[in-house]
Amino acid sequence: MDDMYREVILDHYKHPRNYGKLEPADISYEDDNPLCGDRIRIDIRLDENDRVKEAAFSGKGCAISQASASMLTEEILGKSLDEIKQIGKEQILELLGIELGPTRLKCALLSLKVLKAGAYGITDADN
Amino acid sequence: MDDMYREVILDHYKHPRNYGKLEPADISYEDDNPLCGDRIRIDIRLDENDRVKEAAFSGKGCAISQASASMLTEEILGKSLDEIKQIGKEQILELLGIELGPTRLKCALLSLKVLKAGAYGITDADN
Amino acid sequence: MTDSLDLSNLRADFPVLAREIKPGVPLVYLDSTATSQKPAAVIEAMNNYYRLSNANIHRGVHTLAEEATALYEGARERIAKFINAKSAQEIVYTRNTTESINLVAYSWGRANIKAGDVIVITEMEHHSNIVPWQMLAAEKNARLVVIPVTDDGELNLSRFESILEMGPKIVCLTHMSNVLGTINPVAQIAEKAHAVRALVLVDGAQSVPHLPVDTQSLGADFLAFSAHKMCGPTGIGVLWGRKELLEAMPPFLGGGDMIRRVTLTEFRVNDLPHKFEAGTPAIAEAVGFGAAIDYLVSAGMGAVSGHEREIIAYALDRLEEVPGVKVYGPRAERKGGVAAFTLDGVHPHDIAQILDTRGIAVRAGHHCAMPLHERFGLPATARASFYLYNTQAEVDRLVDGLYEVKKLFA
Amino acid sequence: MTDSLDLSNLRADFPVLAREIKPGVPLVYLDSTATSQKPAAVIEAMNNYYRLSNANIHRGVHTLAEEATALYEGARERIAKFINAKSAQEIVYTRNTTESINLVAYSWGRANIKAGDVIVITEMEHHSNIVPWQMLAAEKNARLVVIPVTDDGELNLSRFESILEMGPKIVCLTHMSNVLGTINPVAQIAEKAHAVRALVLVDGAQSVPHLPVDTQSLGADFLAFSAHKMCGPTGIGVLWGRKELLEAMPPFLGGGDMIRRVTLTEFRVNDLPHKFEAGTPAIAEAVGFGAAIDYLVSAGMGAVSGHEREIIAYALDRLEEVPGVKVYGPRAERKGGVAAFTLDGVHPHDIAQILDTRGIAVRAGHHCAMPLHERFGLPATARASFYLYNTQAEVDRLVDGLYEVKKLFA
Ligand SMILES: Cc1ncc(COP(=O)(O)O)c(C=O)c1O
Ligand SMILES: Cc1ncc(COP(=O)(O)O)c(C=O)c1O
Repeated sequence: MDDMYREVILDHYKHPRNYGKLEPADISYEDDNPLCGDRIRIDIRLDENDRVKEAAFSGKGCAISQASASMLTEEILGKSLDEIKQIGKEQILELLGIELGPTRLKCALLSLKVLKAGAYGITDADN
Repeated sequence: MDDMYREVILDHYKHPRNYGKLEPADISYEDDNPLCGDRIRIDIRLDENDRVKEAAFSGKGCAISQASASMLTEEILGKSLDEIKQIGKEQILELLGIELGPTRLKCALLSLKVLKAGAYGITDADN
Repeated sequence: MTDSLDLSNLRADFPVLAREIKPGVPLVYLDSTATSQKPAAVIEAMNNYYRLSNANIHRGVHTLAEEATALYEGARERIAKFINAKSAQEIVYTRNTTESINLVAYSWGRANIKAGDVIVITEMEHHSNIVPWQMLAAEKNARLVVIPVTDDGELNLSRFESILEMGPKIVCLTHMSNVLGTINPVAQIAEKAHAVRALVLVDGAQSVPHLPVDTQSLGADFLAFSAHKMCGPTGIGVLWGRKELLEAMPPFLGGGDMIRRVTLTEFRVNDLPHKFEAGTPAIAEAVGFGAAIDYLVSAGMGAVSGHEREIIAYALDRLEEVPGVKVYGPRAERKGGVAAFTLDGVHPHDIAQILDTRGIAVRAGHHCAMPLHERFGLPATARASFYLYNTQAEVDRLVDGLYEVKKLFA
Repeated sequence: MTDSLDLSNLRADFPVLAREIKPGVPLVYLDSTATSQKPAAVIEAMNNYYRLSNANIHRGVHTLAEEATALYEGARERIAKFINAKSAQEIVYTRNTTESINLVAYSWGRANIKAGDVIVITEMEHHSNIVPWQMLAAEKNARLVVIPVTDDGELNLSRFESILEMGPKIVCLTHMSNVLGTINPVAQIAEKAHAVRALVLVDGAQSVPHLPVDTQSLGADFLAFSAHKMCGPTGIGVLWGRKELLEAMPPFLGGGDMIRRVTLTEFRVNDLPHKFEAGTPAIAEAVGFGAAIDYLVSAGMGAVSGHEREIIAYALDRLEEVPGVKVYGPRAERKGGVAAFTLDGVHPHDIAQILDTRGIAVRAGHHCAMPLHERFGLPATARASFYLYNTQAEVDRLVDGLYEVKKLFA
């Protein structure tokens, strides 16, 4: 009903894809948005060509951050790390299909931030 | 011509009464208005009844501060120290015969401030 | 509705309340704890200042400078009267509550706090009344001790009693919590603090706008508040302090107007309150603040707080009827017009966002009170807050909106 | 008049210029160095903000909060562009130039200045660029060394060379003197300072409003300026600093918005520029500042400074024709639109007061530059200062007024 919460977002929020943890994983990263307390962890397993074979997310937060994480774990299947590094803000917004103000943008982009930190091999969650 | 500089003020400024120093004096006090650099000293000699026998002022500054000092040295002749302590802001403004904004008020009242500090026997010029 | 507040007329005083968020969707502004809306009289006062009298103050001899000075200092007099200060010299203009508290932490704090000294804050403080004391404590190796909050959202006063035995130097507490709405018993706390010779700094950011506050009976030594939360403009706040204390404190910021005399080797400070007002101050904002004070005085602070008591009572009743809603803090009788709440299964950000599409402005997050949220195990809450211009009909729209949120997330 | 400034239209942009001081006596505002007048566009921008979008910024999810945040941050972007900053993160909002300088003295200064270190200022500084360094030097037992001013009102650069041999940590100087109008060779001084690894803080209170200033060629490490002197509102100023420096500096004021996270035992600072913006900032004022920047950009800073060069040249010619008038500072080619002067036998306060009765607003006093006045053996000067809206006809009225003053005091 509200543009802001298109069916697809609520669907991903209520029925998150790839929710859970992969242990062991090739790449794991976790971070939060201190403004709202949202916290997201993403785990990735790579195939022999270093492409994403499996991806999972866990954590909790608002519909926007959870839905974007859920969509992202679907989106990156089969992608190489280099391809992941190319993913931009616009793609996430396209996936969500909505416009967001600066505050909610941070929610929407949290999972991308976590994913990229993982892809770049950053290990300290605090920066 | 300008209300602000009634004849009488300009007259006192151009022809100050009791200008100079009394040495020795029974009471001497000096202070300044740091905002404009005006500086005034007042010297007083008392008679056997502790009334003002002679008064003089020195220093330099704007027409308002000089004229009010000049008028004040005339005004206090024959007055006791207690009577001097009673002199208020209104009396000075009456002598000057003009209205003044807050900044110029400080110029007008500098001589009164100096006179009273002297009458109260304050000796530190700094406060 | 109280008799003394004529709401329909009063709402017309606030231009923004006529705003529609989308065509046909009028604004329901329930975020006054973050910042209040401004009556036209306040906006116009600043307008007129800029259009007629704008000049730099003090030392100016020309007409505009004298007018600006009179307006700036006249506002100070009215603020002093509003909180029943003994003298306008006790009113120091700052940018906001935050700067007021920092001023004390820097000036009084750096001069008086030594290694091992105890500084007391509470668990319900806004970050602005936490971080300055953390910085001071870290610098001086002092101890920061915290009065905890009970499950009901009140200060744990028996713990306070034992903290007093540590001989604290200063007790810093909020008069009214910006999350729980709790109104703290400042006079009682101050009496005990003074008995062990501790000073008391009161964060009045939420109390001065909403309750009658009288500095001569409050018991505080310092009181900090912001114009923007009380119908006034952004960019200006006040530190009130007892004159003897302010006089004994070293200056904070150095520069124009805070000095009497400067040579290349030294300076001598100016009289209060100018000693603490370095540089060109927020002149237009002081003018606007003065107009805000006039506005609140004519509404009557008793009427304002009475109105808020009624509306929060109504709001708590209605909110608690929504299944899954939980409101934090004390019961209506013991708090101001703030309702921070959660709704099961829906993140506060989502609540706020969906309410916004219906024109309803509430805040979501930690409201700059992270330790308090941690105390209640919450990452965030949604918060509806009320002021003199809010109505029960607006509470109804909020509750309707929450039912819609539930439906969407069902 | 320069081609690019259409003065008759431009004057109409400033409502206060239509003011009459007494019936039939129009205002001649010659005090822009103290504070400038504001165009209607600036006043209206703040008006609209309060009437339509007023809300607290950051973290707000509702429409008003998002609008307010966009307006607040949008202004920062335009300010960054105006001084050609590398990034808007280098723009820290403060109250005014004075607070900007104090921020550096407190944050950078307390972290970097040790006993015996040398801090350099100049003899022509405003108190705001003297007192913060005196306070820092006193606290840290550092040495404050002063670049003297020549009889022509310029910095004594050979003395500066020998001061450099003392290995100073920071050189703090004004870009343009608010009394003499002297425009200092900042790039040249900065190059020499940087060669001995000293930082350079530039007081841009008078330059940013009047000259094109490009932080990428200026040579400064910090630049401080105030909105109210450049067509903007009171209550807001800027500290620009090189990002690496700002990033390395500890926070200044503690509170809301300057943190990322707070627990009862510690806090973590937020990213630039928020790290230095504690508490609810001057939001409406940022909006007004943005509008002022737009106004100056559309007038063109080249045109503004060209206009002022012409008017000061004309003013100096006309003033010097009045017997007994002495103007201080360099010749017109080497200075901005400021003429501080004395008139034999008449105190500057009397000059200003009599001019005021003719509608002419000039300032009298030490203009917060006591050491400079002492240098020239003057307790005070009268000062006429010009901005984009002033005309040669106004200079003529000033000169006529001075002849009247002379007649009165003859
Ligand atoms: C050169 C200079 N520096 C600093 C200041 C102080 O500016 P503000 O009062 O806006 O802090 C001024 C203005 O008076 C000035 O002219
Ligand atoms: C209780 C309390 N203290 C302090 C503040 C900080 O006020 P400001 O942001 O105006 O400095 C606020 C406002 O958010 C508050 O609610």
